[in-house]
Amino acid sequence: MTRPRDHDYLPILKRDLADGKVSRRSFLRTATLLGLSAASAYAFADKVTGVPSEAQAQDAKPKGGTLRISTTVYDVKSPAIASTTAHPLIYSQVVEYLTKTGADNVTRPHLLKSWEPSTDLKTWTLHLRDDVKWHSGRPFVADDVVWNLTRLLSDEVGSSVLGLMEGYLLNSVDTGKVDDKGKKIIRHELWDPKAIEKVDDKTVRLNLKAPQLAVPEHLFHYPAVMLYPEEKGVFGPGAIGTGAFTLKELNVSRNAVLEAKPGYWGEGPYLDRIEFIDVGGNEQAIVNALISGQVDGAFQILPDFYPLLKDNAALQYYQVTTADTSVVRMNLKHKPFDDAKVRQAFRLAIDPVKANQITFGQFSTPAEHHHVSPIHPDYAKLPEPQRDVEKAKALLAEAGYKDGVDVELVIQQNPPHHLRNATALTEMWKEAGIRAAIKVVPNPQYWDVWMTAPLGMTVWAHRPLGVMNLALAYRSNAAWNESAFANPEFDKLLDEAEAIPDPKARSARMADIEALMQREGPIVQTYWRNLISFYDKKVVGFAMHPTYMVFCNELAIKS
Amino acid sequence: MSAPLLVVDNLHIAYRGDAGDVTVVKNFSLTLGSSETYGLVGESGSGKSTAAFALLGYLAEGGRIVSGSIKVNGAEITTLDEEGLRHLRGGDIAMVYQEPASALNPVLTIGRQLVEARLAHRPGNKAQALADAASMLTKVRIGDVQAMLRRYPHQLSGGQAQRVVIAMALLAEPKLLVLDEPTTGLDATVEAGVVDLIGELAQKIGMGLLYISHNLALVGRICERVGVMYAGRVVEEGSTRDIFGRPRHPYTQALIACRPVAGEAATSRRLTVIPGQPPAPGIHIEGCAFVPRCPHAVPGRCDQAAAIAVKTIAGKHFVRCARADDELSVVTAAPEAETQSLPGREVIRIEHLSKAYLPRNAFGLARRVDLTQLPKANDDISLSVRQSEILSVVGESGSGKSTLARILIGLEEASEGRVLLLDQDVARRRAWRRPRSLLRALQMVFQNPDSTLNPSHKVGAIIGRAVKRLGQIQGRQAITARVDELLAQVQLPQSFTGKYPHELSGGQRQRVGIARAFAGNPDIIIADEPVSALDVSVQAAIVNLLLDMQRESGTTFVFISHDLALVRHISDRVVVMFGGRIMETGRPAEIFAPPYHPYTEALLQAAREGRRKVPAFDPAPPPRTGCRYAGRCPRRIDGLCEIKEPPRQATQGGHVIFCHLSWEQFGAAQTFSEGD
Amino acid sequence: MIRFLLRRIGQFIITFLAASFLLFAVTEFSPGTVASKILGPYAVSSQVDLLTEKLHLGDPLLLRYLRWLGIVAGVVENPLGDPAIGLGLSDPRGNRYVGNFGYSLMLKEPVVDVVGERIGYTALLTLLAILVIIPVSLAAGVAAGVNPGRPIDRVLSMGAVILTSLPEFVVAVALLLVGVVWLGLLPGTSPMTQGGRWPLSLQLVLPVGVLVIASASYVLRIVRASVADTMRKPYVRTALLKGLKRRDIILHHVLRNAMIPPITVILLQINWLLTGVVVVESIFAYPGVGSLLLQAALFGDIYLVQALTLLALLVAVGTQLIGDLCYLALDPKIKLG
Amino acid sequence: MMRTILRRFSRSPSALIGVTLIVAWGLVALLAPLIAPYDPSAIDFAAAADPHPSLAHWLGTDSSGRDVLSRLIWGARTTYIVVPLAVMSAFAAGILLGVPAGYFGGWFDALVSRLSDVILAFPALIIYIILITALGPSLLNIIIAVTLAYAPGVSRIARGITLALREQDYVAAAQARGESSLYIMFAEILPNARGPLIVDLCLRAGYTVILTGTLGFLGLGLPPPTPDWGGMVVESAHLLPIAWHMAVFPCVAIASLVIGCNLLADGLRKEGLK
Repeated sequence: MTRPRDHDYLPILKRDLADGKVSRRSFLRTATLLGLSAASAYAFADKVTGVPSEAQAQDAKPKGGTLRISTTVYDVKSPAIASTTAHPLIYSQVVEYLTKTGADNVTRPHLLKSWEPSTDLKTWTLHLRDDVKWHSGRPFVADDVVWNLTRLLSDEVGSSVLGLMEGYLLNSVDTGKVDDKGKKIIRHELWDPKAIEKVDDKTVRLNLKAPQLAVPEHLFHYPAVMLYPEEKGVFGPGAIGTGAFTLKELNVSRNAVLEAKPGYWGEGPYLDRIEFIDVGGNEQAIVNALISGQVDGAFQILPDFYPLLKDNAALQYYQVTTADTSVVRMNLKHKPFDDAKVRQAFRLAIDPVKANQITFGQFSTPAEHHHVSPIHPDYAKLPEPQRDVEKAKALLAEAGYKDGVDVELVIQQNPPHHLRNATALTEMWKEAGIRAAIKVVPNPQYWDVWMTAPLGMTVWAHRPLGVMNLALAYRSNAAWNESAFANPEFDKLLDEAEAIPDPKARSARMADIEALMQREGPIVQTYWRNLISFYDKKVVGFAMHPTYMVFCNELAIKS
Repeated sequence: MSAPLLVVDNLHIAYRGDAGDVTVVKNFSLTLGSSETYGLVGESGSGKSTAAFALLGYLAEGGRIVSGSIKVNGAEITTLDEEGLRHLRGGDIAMVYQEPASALNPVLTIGRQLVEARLAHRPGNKAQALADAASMLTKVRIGDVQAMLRRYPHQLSGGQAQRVVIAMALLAEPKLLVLDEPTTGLDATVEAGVVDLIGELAQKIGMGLLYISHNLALVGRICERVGVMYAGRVVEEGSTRDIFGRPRHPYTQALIACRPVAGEAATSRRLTVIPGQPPAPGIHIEGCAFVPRCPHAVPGRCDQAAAIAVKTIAGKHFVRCARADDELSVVTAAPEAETQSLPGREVIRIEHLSKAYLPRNAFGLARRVDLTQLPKANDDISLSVRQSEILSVVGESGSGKSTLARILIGLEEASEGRVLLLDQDVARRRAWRRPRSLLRALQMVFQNPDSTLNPSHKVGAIIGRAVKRLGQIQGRQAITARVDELLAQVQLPQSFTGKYPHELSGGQRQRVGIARAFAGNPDIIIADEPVSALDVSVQAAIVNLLLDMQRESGTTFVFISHDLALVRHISDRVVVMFGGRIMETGRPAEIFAPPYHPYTEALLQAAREGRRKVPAFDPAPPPRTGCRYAGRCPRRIDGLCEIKEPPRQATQGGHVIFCHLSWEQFGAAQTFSEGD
Repeated sequence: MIRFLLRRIGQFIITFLAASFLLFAVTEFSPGTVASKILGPYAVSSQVDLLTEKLHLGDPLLLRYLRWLGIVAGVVENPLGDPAIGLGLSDPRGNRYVGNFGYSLMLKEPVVDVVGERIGYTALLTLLAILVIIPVSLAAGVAAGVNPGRPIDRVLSMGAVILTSLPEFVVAVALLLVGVVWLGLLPGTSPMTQGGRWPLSLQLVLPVGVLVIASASYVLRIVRASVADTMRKPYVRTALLKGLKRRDIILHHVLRNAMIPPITVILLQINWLLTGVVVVESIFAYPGVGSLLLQAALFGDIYLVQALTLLALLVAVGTQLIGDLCYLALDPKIKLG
Repeated sequence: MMRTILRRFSRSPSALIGVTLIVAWGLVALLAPLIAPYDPSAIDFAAAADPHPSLAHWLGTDSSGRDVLSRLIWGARTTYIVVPLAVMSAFAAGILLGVPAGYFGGWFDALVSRLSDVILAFPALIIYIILITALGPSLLNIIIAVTLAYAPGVSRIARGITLALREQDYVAAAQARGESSLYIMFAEILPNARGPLIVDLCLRAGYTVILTGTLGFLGLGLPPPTPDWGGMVVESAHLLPIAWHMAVFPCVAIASLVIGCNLLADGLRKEGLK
């Protein structure tokens, strides 16, 4: 077996880092994306920049103990159709991903030893680790990967991975049948029978229909865990995985108990036992549970409660800056949002700094209406958007809405800051003649209308790259394009950006995209939130992860 | 005579009211020997019940004894503590209540309640107490004693319940028995039994008896001494003979005179009237409270405080009247020129009318059942009424007399038979399906003054609506004029149009009800017990009013009543009903003298003074076959009466009796077989 | 007496069936199809269409109701559990059994299991609440009712009016503020898990407390009114004038009669408790069926909502039946009439 | 007339307190535009950093920087729109069903009674949860839900009273005049049923205030930014330990109005007994 070849761009990247043309963080991100192992990337970066990596500093962690974490305990029978970031909290301790994006927003190989993209980013070769074994004792092999990926992409399973990878791995086929409502029934199939190709027992090759930069990130999408094929996709207590723990007990909405599995291939586990406790959907209840010591830590804490917990001597505060946000998206299929002037007026009427202040205050940063975050490596800094009520009014008048517009903003009941954001926006809109009524719906009901409502506030989870969100949400006809935004120029720019591995070069292209979004885009976006949580001070090894992941094998409890 | 059992001295009792205290009992004094029977008579609101309850140290919420003393066996009870009162109550003084059914605890067996009374005051165990209870039940003439002990109050008839309450009172062997209107609400024949029982027990047991009633005649039957109360004061007291024979207070005199006497034939249909009505509690009248209604009142004398000083007439005959020495006598009604009502054309004709209430299923739909299997409220009634006639229908509760009225007026539908009203069959046409002309032709005066007028409407609106609907008068002014005219006719001032019913007295309400009934100049008026719920002193005026209006307008009257004396007094013709059937019809002279139906005979016996004892009985539901009265009839022919329908026997004059006895046997039997 | 009971039971069955149809109609008219609920927010429409077709969700309402009844009664197979549907839902009892309410769309488990796991907790909560409410409110209600107008009556009555006026969530927030935030004596949540710092008994204090405060005061008022009313009854006067001791009068004559009207109210209170349970369980994260119902309704978990509502109906109808039995025991008019 | 009403109230202190509370809040609702210091939905961005009560904001600001006092005042207006509408509609429905059911009896009564049984078998909150989650929270839907949940109870009361009143002689008198059933039910019977119905109305109005609060607490309240007491508690209940003023004042407002309703009902009932 030949040693994986470095990506063509890597040497250039290394030079840019040495020259200070890219930041240390950008370097780590892109280098790992291009197949350099995280250890090597960190080592190189440390050598060049002289800053020691925190990943290297590892105290000896104590062993033993039970960790109790408050979270919603969902049914995780079928990780493939997991629909929230709380689902993997339980199963990802047992079954694992091929890759892993750390709390530092850097993606590293996990069950993979390394990956290797082609220069055109259309062929990705995945090298599996040699030392990974299933709990049954059988080695982890390429067939397992092929089975899992193929399954995740089938219509019958209904995984959201399908939506993510559809663009570069699948074709849509019209079955010719229609359903009761006369709608065509569309099925999906791999665009090429060899799209997911087993090279040998430890190597899998993905042959893409279109170039894709974020394949490793996609492999860390939360449903994309590697299940034990013999169990036919069903997960549950006693299920076989490759992880550091096994699931002992699962009581949906109550609790889940996991126990350490000795002989884990990676770090840890230090803990004997983890218990995930569901104290119900009430945020206050979670805080109460923390205060009263019923749990050692929480999936997350609403920033509203920060003042209540910050002075608690027993608790340690954790936070992470993320690209987690919610956007007010306008659906272009509905008047008045078919007119770009109206959309721009909706943005111009808003002062993102003020909206951000009401929404989260210190726990977020103002956003700039283009869904690319400063923490994204491909972010390009544009002038901060300024509020201009007069111009907004003028634009509305130009678009034929001299007397303003009446709209209904649909928002989810939870989290509560959605309502605050919406309140701040509607108040500011009011001055520009935009009369928005807020309609709060129970969260599940929002998902009935999220693709169709004229004006809605949709939460978008953190994704490591700026292009990822843009591709998912705003590319013409993308599966999750909730705004029906279809702009050839945008698509073209995005295609170009996605083919540029160089963050510098890409951010130049991103600047064009961001400007386009600010001018014609379908969203009003005013904040990026930080995720915060509190853990008991006895818990060591924890870091707040931008997608709420907790790597329990790295955690330990001090006595 | 030994030391008196009870001495009440100058008792004043007041209640807390909205505008300060209201004194409801004033200057009440009473001395009662240990086996004396004393009757306290008065109308509602006269304070008689309050005084009686005070003897047991019991006052309703808000009441208090202002001054005076009550001594039982020489011991003052107004200052007793709770434990002392407990011994007094039931032990020394026991009480029998009005409405016996509600005086018994609905969830406890009779036995339990009796045992409890017995054990509260006399030592002994449960078994002994139960035995005592059983023997006491026997004494009050309860038939199956053991079964009775296990029963609950709702399984008892009114007469049974009252006898149980009496038994309960006697179980503790009290020295004084207080009876508060014990027979009010009971049927005449039942009432007679209970009254006789009380009189008999009082004699046998030898205890003191205080009998409270609004019925002077009834009290006179039992008691040695009588006190008459008016507006909180005893206005006259004396032996029964003195009170009835030589009443000295104008109120007592009027009270006696205003009641028609059953045994008397009417010289005039009009009754002697006490004008006005008793003062409402809390209204202060200086001097004699009867002055506003008294024909003999002398201003400047009777309305002075001194007017109510007690005067001794003779011996134990006292009176509170300023003119007690003036030998006043009652002012009787001037006899009217008797206009003999000529039998006019037939206005109502009832043929084989039956009414049964169909049972309903869970969906509210009438179940199809065989009519003959159902108990009937009216059963094969045939009757005719002529123009300008006063026809009275008498009977006890359950006799079907009210159902008959309701069918006539169109509140109910008949199940079978025909009802011809001015030649139109209305048997199955309720009022809303009748033409306006028929509605106008027949109207009704109702029994209960509390419910006859809609409390939410003003008097003017109530009469006005009737005028508009029935009088065929349109236009506000015309209606107002007619309303005023009607008010004048019922002798009410015009100012009453703006009053609500609750501002009116019972008699005034009945007057408004009468005005309403006459609004459309009806041809026929049905009056369902129009005075039975009124105070005695007010009844006569209403009856007179009705009679006057009838005479003036020539209206036909159907008069429903249980009051035999009244019926005899005013009727042209009488129908006696029992168990949904007609027992007897005829002119008053025919009905109230032999030969009569055994049931009519029993009714008359019950009402007659100095009559033979009536055995107490438990009225059973009438049988479905044969004579409805067979179950209670002392002259029943076994094997015949309860099986075969009684034949119709009639004289040429129209006197009809339905009975298996022969015409010669009616009224012949002068003695009842003393069977239980 | 047996006829009375049989008739009532018959009425209850009819009521229950009618209510179940009403429930089915309302829940099945909810926006959002079952298929999209099952597949979650990110499913693409082709996946939703496929499932809608497989589950025959386009059939007329009545047909679907009858099929649903059949499934619940164990006569018809539940198609959700069919492996051919490919939802990965399975039930160890099979697809046809009595009481088959299908699967919780939210929890992806058989409804029977979900409910079965939680029902005990709610039963415990309500039972404890009732065990406190009934003696407390009876004692206080009688104490106030036999002393009408006295200070004890005024204080209790006024207090009861104020407490009944407070919504459960206000009471809960107040108790939380005092018990948890200020005093730190009690746990803020009651997940009923063992092994933490708080024993189960302490976890129950606040939920039970809120229910008791919200409900006991109402029962107290009803009992007080009934007792005061009974005290004015002629037969109580009879007992008093018989010379019975006050204690005996209250125990033997007042109480039994005074209890007859409040029975309905006390039993209806169980219905109210179910209402309070939803709020209380949600606030205290108590693992009962009340919070589950709210979550299920918000999620649009049709099958779970149906099962839980039917359960509530069963409790409501059942308590009515208990009420009838109480009437039978207390009121001889019904027993004998 | 007015004087007798006043005298009656003066006799019952609890009714007097109740009326005072209800009228006081009613005045607040009526005069909201005049007495509220701020627009209830205006955001004070400066105050958002420190929401606690201050000279500018006597009762502080809420989590979105809006003046609590102003929202409380305008919230009274919301309450005085929602609650009377909902309760009136429930009473209209209940009376329109209950009075004829009691008056006519028969199949109509059976139908109404059985239907009432069916609806009353559902715990009230469950009706609201199911309906509101199905229909979505709005003024109309809250009214629909309250009507559906309360109408059976009202109809039972109306039916019971009618059943008793239809035996009254004045009803018989009206029937004997050939009055239409409609006239008898609504001119003769209904006015006399008003006492118990008004007492019940007060009680139910109180419950409806509680209910709208509870619905809001469960996230099923009126759509924002409507100033609504229940909603104010919901939006800030979780901040109680940090910023108590946001939730406590609306809680007090809800409680005082409900207490007012209950006291008035109590007083009226006692007066009715006399």
